[in-house]
Amino acid sequence: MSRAQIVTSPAEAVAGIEDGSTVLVGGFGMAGMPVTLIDALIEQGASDLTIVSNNAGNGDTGLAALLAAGRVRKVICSFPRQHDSYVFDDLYRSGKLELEVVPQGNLAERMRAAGAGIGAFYCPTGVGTPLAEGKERRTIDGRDYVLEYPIQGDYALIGAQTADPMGNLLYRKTARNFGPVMATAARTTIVEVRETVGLGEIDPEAVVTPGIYVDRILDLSALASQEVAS
Amino acid sequence: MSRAQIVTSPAEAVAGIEDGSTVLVGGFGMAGMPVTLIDALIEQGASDLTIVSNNAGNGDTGLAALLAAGRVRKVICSFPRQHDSYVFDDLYRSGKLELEVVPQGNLAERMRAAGAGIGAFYCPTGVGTPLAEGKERRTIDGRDYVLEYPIQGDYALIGAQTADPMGNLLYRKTARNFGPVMATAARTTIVEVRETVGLGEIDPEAVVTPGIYVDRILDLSALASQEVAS
Amino acid sequence: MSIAVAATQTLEHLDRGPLSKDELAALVARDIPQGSYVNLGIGQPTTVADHLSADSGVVLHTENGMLGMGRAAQGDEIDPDLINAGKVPVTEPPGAAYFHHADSFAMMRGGHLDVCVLGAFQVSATGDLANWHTGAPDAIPAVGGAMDLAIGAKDVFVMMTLFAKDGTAKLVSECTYPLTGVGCVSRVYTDRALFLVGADGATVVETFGMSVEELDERLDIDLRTL
Amino acid sequence: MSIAVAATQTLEHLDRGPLSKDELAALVARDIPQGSYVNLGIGQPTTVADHLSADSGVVLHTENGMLGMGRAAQGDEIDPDLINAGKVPVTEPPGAAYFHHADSFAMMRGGHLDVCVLGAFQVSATGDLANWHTGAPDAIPAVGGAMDLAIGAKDVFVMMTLFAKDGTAKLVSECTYPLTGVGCVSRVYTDRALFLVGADGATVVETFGMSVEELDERLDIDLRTL
Repeated sequence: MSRAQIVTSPAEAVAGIEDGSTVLVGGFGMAGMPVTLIDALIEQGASDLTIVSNNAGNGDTGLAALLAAGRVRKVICSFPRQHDSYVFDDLYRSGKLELEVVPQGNLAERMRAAGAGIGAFYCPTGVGTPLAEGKERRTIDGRDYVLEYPIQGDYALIGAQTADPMGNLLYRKTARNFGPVMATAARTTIVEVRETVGLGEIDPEAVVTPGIYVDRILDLSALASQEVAS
Repeated sequence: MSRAQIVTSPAEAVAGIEDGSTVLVGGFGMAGMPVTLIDALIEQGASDLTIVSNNAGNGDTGLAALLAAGRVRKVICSFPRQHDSYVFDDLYRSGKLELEVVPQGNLAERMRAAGAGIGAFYCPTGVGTPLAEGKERRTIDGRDYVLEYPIQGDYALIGAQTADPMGNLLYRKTARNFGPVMATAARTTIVEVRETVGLGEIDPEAVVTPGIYVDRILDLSALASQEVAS
Repeated sequence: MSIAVAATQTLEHLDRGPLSKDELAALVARDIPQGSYVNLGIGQPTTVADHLSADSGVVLHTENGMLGMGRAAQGDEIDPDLINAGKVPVTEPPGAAYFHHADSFAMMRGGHLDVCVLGAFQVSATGDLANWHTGAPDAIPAVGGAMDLAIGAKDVFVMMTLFAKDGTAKLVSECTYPLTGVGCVSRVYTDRALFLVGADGATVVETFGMSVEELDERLDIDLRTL
Repeated sequence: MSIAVAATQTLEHLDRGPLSKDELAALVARDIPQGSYVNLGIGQPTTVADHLSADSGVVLHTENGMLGMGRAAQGDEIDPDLINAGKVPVTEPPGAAYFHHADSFAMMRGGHLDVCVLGAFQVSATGDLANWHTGAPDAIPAVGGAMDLAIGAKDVFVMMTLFAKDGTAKLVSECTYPLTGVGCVSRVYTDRALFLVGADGATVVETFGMSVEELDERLDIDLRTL
C-alpha cells in the first residue's frame, strides 16, 4: 500500500503532481538538489505551485527554470537572494511571485513539526524582528518565543545517495541537509538516488531516512545505463 | 572547555551530581539501561532527586535500588507499574514519592524540545484524557492539541555501544531508545559505553549522537580490564 | 479511517460460535492491506503477526525504535539489545532500521503508520478508546505509549472480547473508564462481531455466532448495518 | 554570556593604529576557549579559523549539517557534497559527524554551541544585532540562518569595523536597521576596540589606536571601562 516503489523514469517519478500543490524541494546550494526531479517537474507541467526550499534558484536551471516557466505562485525559503538568483529577483520585483522568508532553522523545524504531528511550537528565533511581526508571542520561563506553525508538503522532491528495496535511505556528507526532514513532511516523497542496493545491504544502525517516509525512488545510475543502452 | 572527557571510574563519572538534581536515565526495560552509572549514583549519595525515565525500576537493582535508598523525590515516567516494580509501588502508595505520568511519546518529545530550544509545543497526544487535565488546549486546523513544556535535565545518565575521542556515539539495536534524546536535554551528559575506538574509527555518516552532547564517557571494557588487573 | 471495507452487506455467520483468539487475530490480519506499516500493541495484538504471510509485505513498527521488526527471537537469537515494546526479544530481518525514541514517536504521531492494533477495556460507538487505566482509585497510573498509539495511526483497530467476564458490553455509548484517546478507533474486532466505529456511530460488518438482532439487544448503542 | 574576560582593567593600545582584518580575526581566535564548539558565520568570521591552532581543540559547526568541519578544500579535495554554510567546499577531518537540518538547528537553538562569530551592520549597546537586512525598501529579504545563529550560541561575538564607510558608528544606542536578534550579542570585536555588550550596556575592554576618551566622543552611547 504505502511501500516505496522504484520507478524507471523521471516522468513516472513526478506523475500526478497536481496544479496548486505544495512541493518541498531539498538541497542546500547544489548539495542534495534533486536536479533530475525538478527537470521532470518542469516537463510534467504542474503549475500554481508553492515551492518550499532553502534557496529560490540559481542561474537558469533547476528551480530557477521552474520559476522562469511560470509554474510557481509562491516561494517559502530562507535565502532567495543570491548573486545569480536573477530569475527569482525579476519575478519577485514585478510582483509575479509571492515570497515568505523564514529563518533557516524555522524552515527545518516547521517541516519537522509537520512530519511529527506537532500542531505548533514556541520558537525563540526571530523574536523582536520583522519576521516575527504579526505572530503570536509568549514569554515562557522568562524567555520570549513566537508561535510557529507546521509546513506540510503535498510532495517532497529530494536527493539521496543510496536506497534499498524497503526505501531506506543513506545520504552523503552535507548533501543530507533538508532531505530527511522533507521526507517526513510530505504526503508523497519522491527521491532521486545515485544507487540502489539489495535488501540487507544497508546497515540498520546507519539508516537516516526509514523507508516509511519514501514513496517513489528514481535510481539515477539505472537511468544512466538506460540512456547508454538506448 | 566542553569537549567530552574520558573518565576512568564510575565515581568520577557521577562526581558532582547535586542534591535536588533532575536526572534523565536512559533505557527501555534493560536495553540501554546505564546500570553502572546508576550504581555509582547510589554510591555517590545525591538525594532529593527527580528521575526522568521510561520506567520506575524493576526488582531490587538499578533505579529500584536508588528509590529504595530514599534518594528520589519525584519520578517522571510513562510506565511505573510493572510486575516487579514493588519498590516503586510501595513508596508511591505510602506517599513517599511524587509521580508524574507522561505518555511515552510526550516524554521523548518534551526532552527533545529541551534539547532543541523549543519553549513549548502543541501535541495531539492525550487530548480529552485525564493526563491532559489542567493543560492548555487549542484547536489548530480543526484538530485538538494540548500544550506541553520541555523537560530539561541537569544530568543525563545513558548507555551506548561505542564512543570515539570526540564523544561521538553509536548505539546498538533497540538499546538506542531514549539515549540520543536525553543526551541533548541535559546540561551534563554522562555515558557508559561498551567500547571506545580511535579518532576516525566511527563513520561520520553513522554518528547518532554527535560529541557536542557528551560530557563524560565511562568505558566499561576499560573498567573490566582494570578489575582483571587489580 | 483510510482503509475501505470490502463487504457491501453485513454478514451474519450464524453457523458457528464466537471467534477463538486465534481466529480473531487471523481476521485482523486479513484486513491489513498488503505493504502496510503496522504497529501491533503488546499482548493479544502481537499475535496478529503470526497470521501475516511473508508475502504480505507488511512492515512492523515497534515504538522503542525499530521499523521492519522481525518475529520473536528463540534460543541463540535472543539479544537483550533487541526487544519489542513488550520487552520481548525479537529478530532483525534484512531491511530493518533503528531510530531513537523521539523519532519513533514522531513517526507515530505524524500519522505515518497505516494501522495500529490495540487491546481495550472499552470502546465507544464514536471511537473513543479506554485501554490504559481501570479507574480503580488505588491503581498506579501507567500509560506507556498507549495514548501515542491511539492517536497516531491512520487506522486504529481494536481487538477485544465483546463482553467482559461479568457479561457487560465493552462496546459502549460512552466509556466509563478513563480515556486513552477521543474518536481515534476506526474498527473494533471482537469474538462476536466486527464493527466500524466513528463520528457516525457503530456499524456491524460481520457477526460470529450471533445475529445482528441479538447484538442489538445486548449492546446499549444504536447499531447500523451495511 | 558565559566566557569570562581575562582583563581586569581596560587596556588602551595607543602605540598602534587600528587592527587589520587579519589582526581582528586573530583577536577573536585568542578569546575562544580551548575545546569550544564554534560556528563561524559566512564572510569575515570564516577567517577566524585560520588563527585557531590545531591544538586548540576547537570544533567547528556548520549549520548545513556537520560538526567537526575541516578547512577549505583545495584541488582534488573538492567534493560538491561537502560544503559549508557559505557553500564553499570544505574537508572532513577524522571525528566529524553529519546530521540533517532540523538536528543541526536544534543543536544551535538549544544553546549547545559555545561561541558563534557573526558580522554585523549594527550592534546596540544592549546586544541587539542587525546583520540581515539594510532596510532598503527595494531589497529582497533573505535571512538564511542569521536569526538562528544570533539566538543560539552561549556567546555571540560580532566582528566588524567600528565605523561605516561614511564614518557613522556601527555600535549604537539603538539599531536603525531591521533586527536579527534582541540582546543576543555578548562581545563586539572591532578594528578600534573590543566591547562587552548586554543588559548593562557597553564596556570597553581594549582599544587599538584610539583612546577610550576618543571612543566616547565618536560613539553615541554610554561607555564604561573595566
